[in-house]
Amino acid sequence: MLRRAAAMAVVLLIVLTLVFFLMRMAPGSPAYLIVGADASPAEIASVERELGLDKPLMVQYATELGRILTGDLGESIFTGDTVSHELMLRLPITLELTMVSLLFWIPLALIAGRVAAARRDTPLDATVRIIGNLSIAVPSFWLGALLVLLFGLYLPGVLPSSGWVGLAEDPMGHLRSLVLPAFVLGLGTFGVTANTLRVSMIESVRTDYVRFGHAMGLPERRINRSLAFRNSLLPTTAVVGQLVGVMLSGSVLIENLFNLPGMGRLLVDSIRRQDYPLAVGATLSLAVFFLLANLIVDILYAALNPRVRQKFAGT
Amino acid sequence: MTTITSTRVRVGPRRRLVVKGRHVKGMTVIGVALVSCYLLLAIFGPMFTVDPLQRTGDPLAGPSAAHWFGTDHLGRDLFSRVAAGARVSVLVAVISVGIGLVFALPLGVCAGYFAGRWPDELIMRVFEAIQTVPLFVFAMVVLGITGVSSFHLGPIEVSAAGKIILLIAIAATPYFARVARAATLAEIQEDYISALRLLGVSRRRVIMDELMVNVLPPVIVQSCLWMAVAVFAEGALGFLGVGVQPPTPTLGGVIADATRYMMAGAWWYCVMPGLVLLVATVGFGLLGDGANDLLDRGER
Amino acid sequence: MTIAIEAEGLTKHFSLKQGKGSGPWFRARGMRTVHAVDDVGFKVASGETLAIIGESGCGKSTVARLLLGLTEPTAGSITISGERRVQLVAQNPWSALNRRKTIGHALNQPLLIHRPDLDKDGREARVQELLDLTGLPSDFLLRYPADVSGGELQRVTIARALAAQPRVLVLDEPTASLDVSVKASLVNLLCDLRDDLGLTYLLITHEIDVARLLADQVLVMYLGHVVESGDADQVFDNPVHPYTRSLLDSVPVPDPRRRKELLPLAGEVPSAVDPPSGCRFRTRCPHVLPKCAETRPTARESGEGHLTACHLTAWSPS
Amino acid sequence: AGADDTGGSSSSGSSGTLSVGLFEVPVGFAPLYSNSQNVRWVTEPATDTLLTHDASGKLVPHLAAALPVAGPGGVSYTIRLRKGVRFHNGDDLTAEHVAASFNFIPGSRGKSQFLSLLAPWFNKAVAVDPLTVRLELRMPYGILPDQLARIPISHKDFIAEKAKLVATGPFQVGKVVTGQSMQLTRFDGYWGPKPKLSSIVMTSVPDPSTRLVNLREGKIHIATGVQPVDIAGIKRDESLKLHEIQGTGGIRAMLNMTRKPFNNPDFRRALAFAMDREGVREAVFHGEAEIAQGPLGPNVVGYDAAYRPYPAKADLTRAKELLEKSGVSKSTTFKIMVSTSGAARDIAQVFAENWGRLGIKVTLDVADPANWNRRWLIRDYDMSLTVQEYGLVGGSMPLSQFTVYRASSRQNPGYRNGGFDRDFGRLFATADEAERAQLAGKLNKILAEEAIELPPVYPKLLVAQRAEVSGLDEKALLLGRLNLRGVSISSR
Amino acid sequence: MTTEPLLSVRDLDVLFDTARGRVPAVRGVSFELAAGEVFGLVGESGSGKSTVLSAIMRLLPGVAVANASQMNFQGSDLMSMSAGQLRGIRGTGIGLIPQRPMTSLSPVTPLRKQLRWFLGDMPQSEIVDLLDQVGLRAVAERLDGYPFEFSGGQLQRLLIMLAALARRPSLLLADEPTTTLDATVQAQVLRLILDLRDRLGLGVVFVSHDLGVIAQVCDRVGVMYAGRLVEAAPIGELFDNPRHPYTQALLRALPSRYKRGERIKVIEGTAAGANRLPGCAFAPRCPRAEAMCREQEPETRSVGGALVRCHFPEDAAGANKPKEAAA
Ligand SMILES: Nc1ncnc2c1ncn2[C@@H]1O[C@H](COP(=O)(O)OP(=O)(O)OP(=O)(O)O)[C@@H](O)[C@H]1O
Ligand SMILES: Nc1ncnc2c1ncn2[C@@H]1O[C@H](COP(=O)(O)OP(=O)(O)OP(=O)(O)O)[C@@H](O)[C@H]1O
Ligand SMILES: [Mg+2]
Ligand SMILES: [Mg+2]
Repeated sequence: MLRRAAAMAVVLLIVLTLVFFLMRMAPGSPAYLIVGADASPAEIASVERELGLDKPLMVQYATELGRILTGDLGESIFTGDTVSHELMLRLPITLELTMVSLLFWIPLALIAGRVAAARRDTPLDATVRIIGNLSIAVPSFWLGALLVLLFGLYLPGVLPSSGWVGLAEDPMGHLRSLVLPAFVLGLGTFGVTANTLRVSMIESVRTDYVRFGHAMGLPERRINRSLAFRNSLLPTTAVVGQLVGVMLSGSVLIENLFNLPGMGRLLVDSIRRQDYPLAVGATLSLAVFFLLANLIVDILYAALNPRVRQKFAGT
Repeated sequence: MTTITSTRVRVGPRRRLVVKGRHVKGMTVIGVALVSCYLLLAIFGPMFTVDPLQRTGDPLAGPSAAHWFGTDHLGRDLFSRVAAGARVSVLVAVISVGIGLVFALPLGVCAGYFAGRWPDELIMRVFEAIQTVPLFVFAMVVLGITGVSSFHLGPIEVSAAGKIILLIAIAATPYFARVARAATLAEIQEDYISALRLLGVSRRRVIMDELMVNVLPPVIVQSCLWMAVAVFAEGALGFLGVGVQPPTPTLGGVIADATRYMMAGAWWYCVMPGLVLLVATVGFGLLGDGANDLLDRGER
Repeated sequence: MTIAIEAEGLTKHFSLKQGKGSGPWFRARGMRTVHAVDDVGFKVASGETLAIIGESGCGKSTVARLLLGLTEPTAGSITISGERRVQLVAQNPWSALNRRKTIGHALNQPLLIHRPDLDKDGREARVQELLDLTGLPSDFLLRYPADVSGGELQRVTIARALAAQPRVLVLDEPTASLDVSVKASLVNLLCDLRDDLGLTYLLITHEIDVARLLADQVLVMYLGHVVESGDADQVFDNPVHPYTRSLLDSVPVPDPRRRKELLPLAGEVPSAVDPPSGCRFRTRCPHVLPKCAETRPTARESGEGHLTACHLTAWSPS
Repeated sequence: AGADDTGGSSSSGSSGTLSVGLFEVPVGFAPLYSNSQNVRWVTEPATDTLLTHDASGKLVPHLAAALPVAGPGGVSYTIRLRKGVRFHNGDDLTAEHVAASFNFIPGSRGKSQFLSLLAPWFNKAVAVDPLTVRLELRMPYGILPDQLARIPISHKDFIAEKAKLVATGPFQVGKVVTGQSMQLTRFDGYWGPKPKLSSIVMTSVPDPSTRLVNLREGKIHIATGVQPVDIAGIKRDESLKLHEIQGTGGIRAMLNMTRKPFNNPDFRRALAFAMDREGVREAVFHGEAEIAQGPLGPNVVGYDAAYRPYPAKADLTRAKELLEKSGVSKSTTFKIMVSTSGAARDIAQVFAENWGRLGIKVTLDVADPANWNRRWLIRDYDMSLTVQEYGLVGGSMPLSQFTVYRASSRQNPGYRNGGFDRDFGRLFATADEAERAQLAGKLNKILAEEAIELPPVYPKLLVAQRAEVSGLDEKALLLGRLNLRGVSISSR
Repeated sequence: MTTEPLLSVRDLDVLFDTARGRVPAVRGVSFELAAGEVFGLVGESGSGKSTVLSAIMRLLPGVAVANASQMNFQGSDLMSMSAGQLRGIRGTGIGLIPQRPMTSLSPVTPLRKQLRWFLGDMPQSEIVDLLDQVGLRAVAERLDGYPFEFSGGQLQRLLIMLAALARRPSLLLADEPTTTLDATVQAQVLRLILDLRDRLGLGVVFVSHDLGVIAQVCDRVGVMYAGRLVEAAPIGELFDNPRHPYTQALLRALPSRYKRGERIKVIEGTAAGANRLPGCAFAPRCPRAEAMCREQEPETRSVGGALVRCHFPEDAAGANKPKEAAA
């Protein structure tokens, strides 16, 4: 566990370093945006001094590192609010979106994959595979745009085609506003998960334990559920773990497309404004989010896989 | 569209890839057909169509004999724009996957060869960091910061398209390297490696002549699948407005423009380029699956 | 009589990183040591065959790898007389050949290194010679390992090993994966090669029958220790160590009239990570004494050149 | 506007929440920091100005008790304040607050474009007594009363706070979700007529199509930044209403005259003749714009519809002659620096297409906002092109159109003309309307004829609303303002 | 026939539909098995031994086509059984000991739970008792563990307990149950199987390619070559007096019959592709094959106590006694 935490810290450090130096490579500085269009060089310099942008790069890096290590992500250049506060406003939205999307698609994928494997080579199986393949391949931003069109222009009022409704304001509206983005965000997850499960369940037919189960006259249901499905969950879980990163990536697209005020939007906005502290904070927290999600999936994986569980407990 | 493309699951003591059902061949053929269509469009489309930068019709005219895909909001022929965009996509995808391979192969093989020791740790940790920042986050950070126009990296000027290519290549590298590493790791357990070393074959030669032929196939499969991801990523970046910049038409850029005109009922504007993009992603995906089945031969 | 191989006090411990299974995350801190080979010594005279027998995991292959220089010993020394020409024939021929390269490529590879004097034609002739020597048809050269049966492939790995003109061949379970008839022809081949080329073999096997046919000397290992060694005839016909006896007894004889009363050893082979103290066989030994747990028995002569490591050596069971 | 409005009772005013969809809800919304129209729009309901325009467009006192009184030489103005006005935090409005708001103007940073336009004339503000403020100017500024109708008065303690707003308007800032939405709730302590709405929500909906969808869905009541292409659809829709306002924005197309060949007037004019203005109007604005001939657009003093130095369609023969005459190589290439806005990129592409016919290869150079500003300031561009909404500087006075061409402007693209500067000074000093019109027309002609600034068309401000919303003030829109004070929503 | 055999298989054919066409894996195999009898099946890799067992269990993969004129288990026809009936027979009527004990139980479920699947609601004490009977008393406390925590020998005994002991099947199919085990552990397992046979009167089909194992445990042996059962005989007779040239060659090639330094007499050629040949499958490698052998399939004939599929069983008999070879 300790080792893992250390590894995570190293990864985050690399990410931070990367992002920091990339940011500073950018031409110009946020000062130009702050001072407005009619500023004198002296004014710009004074703003830069105020932001600490005039110091040598390494000094800036060290200060920033020191600050972040103490848990202080700084303040947004534009709102003056603390970055952590800004993040706390946005993080739950992305989190919820991702969760809802996963909770919607993963069970569906598990069912589809299982049914397809059970009805192998039937039209049903073919349908699942075609839908699965399409769902992986279809460009999410395009599909999202078409859905906005569909629900905005042709089916107005059926589902909100964009925007965010707070849970407190209108719980039903809140759920409704999540439907389309969650649908698009997790679509690929469906295909990948269903495919993985299907393939691995079909493969499990040839395993010794399924054969032995048959030879012992176990009921079909038991074999499918306790042997084939249970064991196929392992590779499936591993794949889902990787998908979390994909979904985070997708949230940048989806949140902008559906106009959701989550981390993806924050990131795009803060970068557009060259709001360094906010952008660094957003990137870091997405990275942390990603690592945590992977940790959870790994724990889940360990829970499913006794071999790993033993080692996990041993650490 | 996702960046996780490999749904292959390795099961069992012998490393054997999952044998898919009998439909595999048909699917692969479809994949080849789709990719061929796409490549034909990308290579020859721009030669036989009107200039995608010239306004040759009314703005937002629907598909017709003169404009197969209709026109865009400025009255330019959508088909020629889509064809030109497809060309950009393919170029970006091919070059970025190529660059990714060039970086990933030696690193992945090196990591696999020194598995568990510091070169492996170092390489994998850096790749992990890259993978920790999702592609679009990474792209937004880089493109948002260095701007969407060309910039100077020391004495070298990196064009806007070059930047996107590099980005996709960097994002792909960890995936390729992981596959290469895993394949290397599996391969060096095989007896033939130690047998060859015993025979006095130099390490370099063992790696280049013997190991590589076995590491390449899974990496090629992965790169086929990444072609789909790269085409998608190029489109998505264009869609976010940080892709290859106008006037060069790109699929994502066209779709992004199209979203502004959807409420005017110009469905074709959004649908057509998206379908072409879909053809590419489905095609490359199926092709990757097919390559997987094909290149797996030779294993016992 | 020249000594071809001499090993003294060979020891190999692996430090075990646990749970290398799933990604870099699950790597435990606890390092554990596998006592794969402990204080193993032997001599093999030139032209002779030493068989190392013992059950799986007792460290046979590790001895082979140490001998070949594929792993560094934790302690001990290996002397191989003259030029260091040792080659390996391993158990799994599919793994021993690159599955994406032709057999011709496999045979040419060592020639390029060991026979730089040969031109292309010379190499071709030499490859043909090797094929003839191992009884393979020449149309094999263009085939891939997957298209060839296991027995034939094993011949290919032998031919490849011979291309380097070794003095010593380490045979790590060369016949384990083969059918009866194929196994027989391979044993013949090994006999012929030894006679024709004067090779020294280090044969590692758990097949007592094969060891009986090929070995001059035998070394019996149990859990990293040598429990008994000596002339093949002596060890096979007159085993002393309780483990050797059980092992030889457990081997089923293909003769229905010589059905043995199967009196197997109790229990399982203990783990090499945490081997029993003293005599490692004591947990399964039918004659265990209190002292077995305390001290490791030293090898004592129980006949000419016949060494046994057992506290009970003097005691001779009926 | 009198305080004794008929529907003044709060019971009739509690008719719900109005939702406005904007391109973005700015993260910092102190009105005096405003660089964008959006800031002004989201803060408008919460702020008051000293003067305001009445229904006929005439200036009337608002926070001021009476119209300002000019001092000798027109370099100072004295303003009496209305009594009994309260800030949202309960403090009384005093001259100190007003002075503080004005004294913010010459501050070194965070100035809006609007304030920077005022700064050269403005010296300082003094609180003479609790209800009297004196504004001191550096030189005569005839349009000051006009400007007093634009400058929002904030609480002195909160002027420098970017994300806080304490003013005296009929609404006060409620819940703010950074970058996403901003709620304005009715301020019960408001001194003037009570608004009919109980609250207003400003929501950021960056995508114009989405904005329109939201409007159709009823999720928002007012959508700003409507695209020309959607006009026809909105007009067909019974439940929607469209406001088309001329002269509240412009296309800023500047050539960097410190670089070759843009310092060559014939070359510039060749470009002007080869410009397909009609193409831009049809393709980019779907016919919903006027052909432009200079920076001065309709609805601005001095605009002359009959003034047409350049053809609507590209005149390539004339352009080629001029290009020949200029001696500039035909194989010139240059880049048009555009912001990420869709319209600017579209216009640039139409330009490129036509100039390409002259043999000049033009490519786009897209810069994100931060970069754009920087490059503009250091003149790192060949040609820059933006589509601007004037916002607070909109209205009938050409406040921003000519400013950059003064020799002293830091944004000047390399234009030096003493005569121009002199006329510019007089334009703003005079209080005489007719003289202003004459001077503005003259300046416009100079810029047009020398092809200093080449806007292809004058775009319109397009705001759509749902039919159930009534009382949206079109006159205010003309000034780039979104006056929601009289707005109500009828329940259907 | 006075008593009905426990299992009788007649003319069993199994074809595999593969990408390279139809592969006949088992051709015309017939044999019978009485209760309490151990019938060994030997033959080289790929000769179809496992396929025969799978066919009896009706567990062939989907690509297989199986045909038999008769396949009776305790008088009922296995070929015509429905899936439900088969499930009733599997485990309770016919038990199967798998070849690879390490992978034959689900790796992700504790043993206790898996035992429950197989044993239903058998009381704990009975389970402990069963474990005791296969020498796994010590394991009873560790049942919450997972399969990978146990050794191969332990698991194999556990599987034997499940397949042969717990539900008292009358027929046991064992597919190379000891090949993955060490010699000393193999002895343990073999002994267990024989014990059970003695105690429960099981009929056992024992597949192995190790003639040593076969010799130690079987009553009767069938020798398979290229999908054919070429010879079936009581164990003593087979070893003393093999009649089919393949059997003879196989026995001759046993290393244990030779002394150090002797050359083993081997069978030339390979079995590859033999299952597609028109005549006798062994003809290409047979020292005394005649034209007829290459064209015409030999019928199974009864010679002495043996059933032989050879045109010249008498000729071959005695001509090559292994002892002479060894002499
Ligand atoms: N690289 C390694 N790392 C850790 N442990 C090892 C390694 N190689 C071998 N071992 C352990 O050392 C012991 C001896 O292994 P070795 O392969 O020499 O046995 P063996 O007698 O050849 O067995 P087999 O008959 O199964 O081939 C085993 O317990 C094995 O698990
Ligand atoms: N699923 C399958 N698809 C195609 N061919 C198969 C399949 N299973 C077995 N075969 C073929 O059937 C033949 C008999 O195989 P089988 O496994 O029964 O042999 P075996 O005697 O058990 O061999 P081994 O000793 O290697 O276990 C072989 O030629 C094999 O290639
Ligand atoms: Mg070994
Ligand atoms: Mg088998």
